[in-house]
Amino acid sequence: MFEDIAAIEHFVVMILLTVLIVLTLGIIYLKDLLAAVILSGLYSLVSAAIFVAMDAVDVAFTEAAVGAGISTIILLGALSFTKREQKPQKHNNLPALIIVCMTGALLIYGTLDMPSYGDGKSPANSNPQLAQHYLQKSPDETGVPNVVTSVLASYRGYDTLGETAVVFTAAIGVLSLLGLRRRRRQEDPNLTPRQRRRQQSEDT
Amino acid sequence: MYLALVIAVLVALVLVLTRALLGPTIYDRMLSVNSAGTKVVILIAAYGFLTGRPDFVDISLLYALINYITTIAVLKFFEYGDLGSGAYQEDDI
Amino acid sequence: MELLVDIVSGIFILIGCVFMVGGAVGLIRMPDFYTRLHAASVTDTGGILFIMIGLILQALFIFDNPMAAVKLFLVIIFIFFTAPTASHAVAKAALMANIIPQCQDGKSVVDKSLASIYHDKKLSPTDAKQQVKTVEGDDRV
Amino acid sequence: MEFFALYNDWAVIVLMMAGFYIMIARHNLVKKILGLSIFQTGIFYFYVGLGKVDGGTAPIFIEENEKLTEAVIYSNPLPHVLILTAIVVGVATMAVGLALIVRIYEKYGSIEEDEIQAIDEQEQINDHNGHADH
Repeated sequence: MFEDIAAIEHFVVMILLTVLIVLTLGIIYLKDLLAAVILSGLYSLVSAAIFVAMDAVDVAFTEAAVGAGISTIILLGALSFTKREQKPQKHNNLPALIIVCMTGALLIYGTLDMPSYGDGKSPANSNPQLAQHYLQKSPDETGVPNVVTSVLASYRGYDTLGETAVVFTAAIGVLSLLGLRRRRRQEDPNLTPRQRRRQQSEDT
Repeated sequence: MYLALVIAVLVALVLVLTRALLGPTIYDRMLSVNSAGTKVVILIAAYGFLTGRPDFVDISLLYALINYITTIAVLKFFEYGDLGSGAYQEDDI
Repeated sequence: MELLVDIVSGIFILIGCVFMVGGAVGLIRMPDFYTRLHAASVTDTGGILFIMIGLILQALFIFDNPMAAVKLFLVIIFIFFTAPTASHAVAKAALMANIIPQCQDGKSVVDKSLASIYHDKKLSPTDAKQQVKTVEGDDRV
Repeated sequence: MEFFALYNDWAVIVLMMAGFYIMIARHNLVKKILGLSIFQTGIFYFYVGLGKVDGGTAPIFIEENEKLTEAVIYSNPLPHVLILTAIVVGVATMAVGLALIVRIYEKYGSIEEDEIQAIDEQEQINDHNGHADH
């Protein structure tokens, strides 16, 4: 019974990762940036399902709210200020492809002596006693049943403070780059009369 | 039973993704993204039951809402070419 | 008792699976955008209703976890509000972008296209059809 | 089954390399940002996959036994914490990058890397000629 459940979990994660690879190929080949952004939103949705299948429910929550929600909307906003299509490229991509294949082959060679997926006795899970300490002492020391929350907010609270500083800095950077003033678009000859009327009514 | 449900959801997800990759118009892609979001909601709910701990159904609840917000944002971008415009004119039906 | 719950919820989940996979096959096989929209949106709403009813039965009687049942019920409510709204928005956006519903023989369903009324370009039906063809060939609309 | 034991690592490597390929071979700047985020998510799967234990559940204590018992196995919570931070920081960097792209589009009227380079070189030549006239 136990073996069966583990095999099913591995199977689900494998199928979902393959789906992600196919989606990535779609993002590479699509010329329309809006379609690529839509596919990347789908990518985030599927990736959060993978996090659930890997037992990382808090990560799945964050990925759903931040990855699928906010980043898609940020990308759409950036596209609404810039262009929608990607120009065809003249030069060949062969050197890039060779570099990527070589790096990938080296990395795959590096994985050959890695512990297999789901191995409870792998060095990452057993050797540093830190994770065991968190799992055993966290209810007594912090009183929070969710270990991820207790580590994030209590044991490694300064980490989270630093993360907040990074997000704050990024917000300041975006505001100073784009400004708070209302941006005015230049007149686009391809607009239909209806869209032009709408723009004029917005500007006034 | 849950295994059959999970496999059915995965099959449906793969079919929907095929439409998202093939889709001739961008509206087909949008439709299949919306549909795939529903499939992912079912997948997460069923996965909780499969592993015997159905406490994490909140995630699928969150998904149902996020999926809707994404769809509406993209469609607003289609119609107005902008996310911020609140102008809704009388010739809209 | 448990056997009865298992059988009833299994039947519900089976019906839901048939709806869902059928809708996905329809999304692949249907010829034009609006029929695909029909296949996807209707079966999504129906399928999630049946599957969630089956899971609610399981959560209440087998897992003894009423909180999960309440959450699943909320999922049903949200999907019932949001899925029809989203498909309506997709259909409206497509209509405003001049994608015209077509019969099987390729003729436009509406004589003077609704889309060209919405759109400020006043197209004749033949022009509109041509535009639909170019739209289907092109990746972008 | 032995063959598929490392499938996750290989899939992660393929994802990372696909993102890397987008970043170095595509000249569109928005595409580059998409490639960057794909690379990032590949690393997230690698980390979270390391912490997964077979037959374990999410590291949230089940209410009946607040203390850790032998009966329940929990997955390693440490990678989850690291990745939780990394996701938020990744979105922040993506927002800054997209803001830079919007500014570049306003200045140059293009988001293609080679066009921007051509415009820059043209401007440099013009500047040089202007100085030579003096």
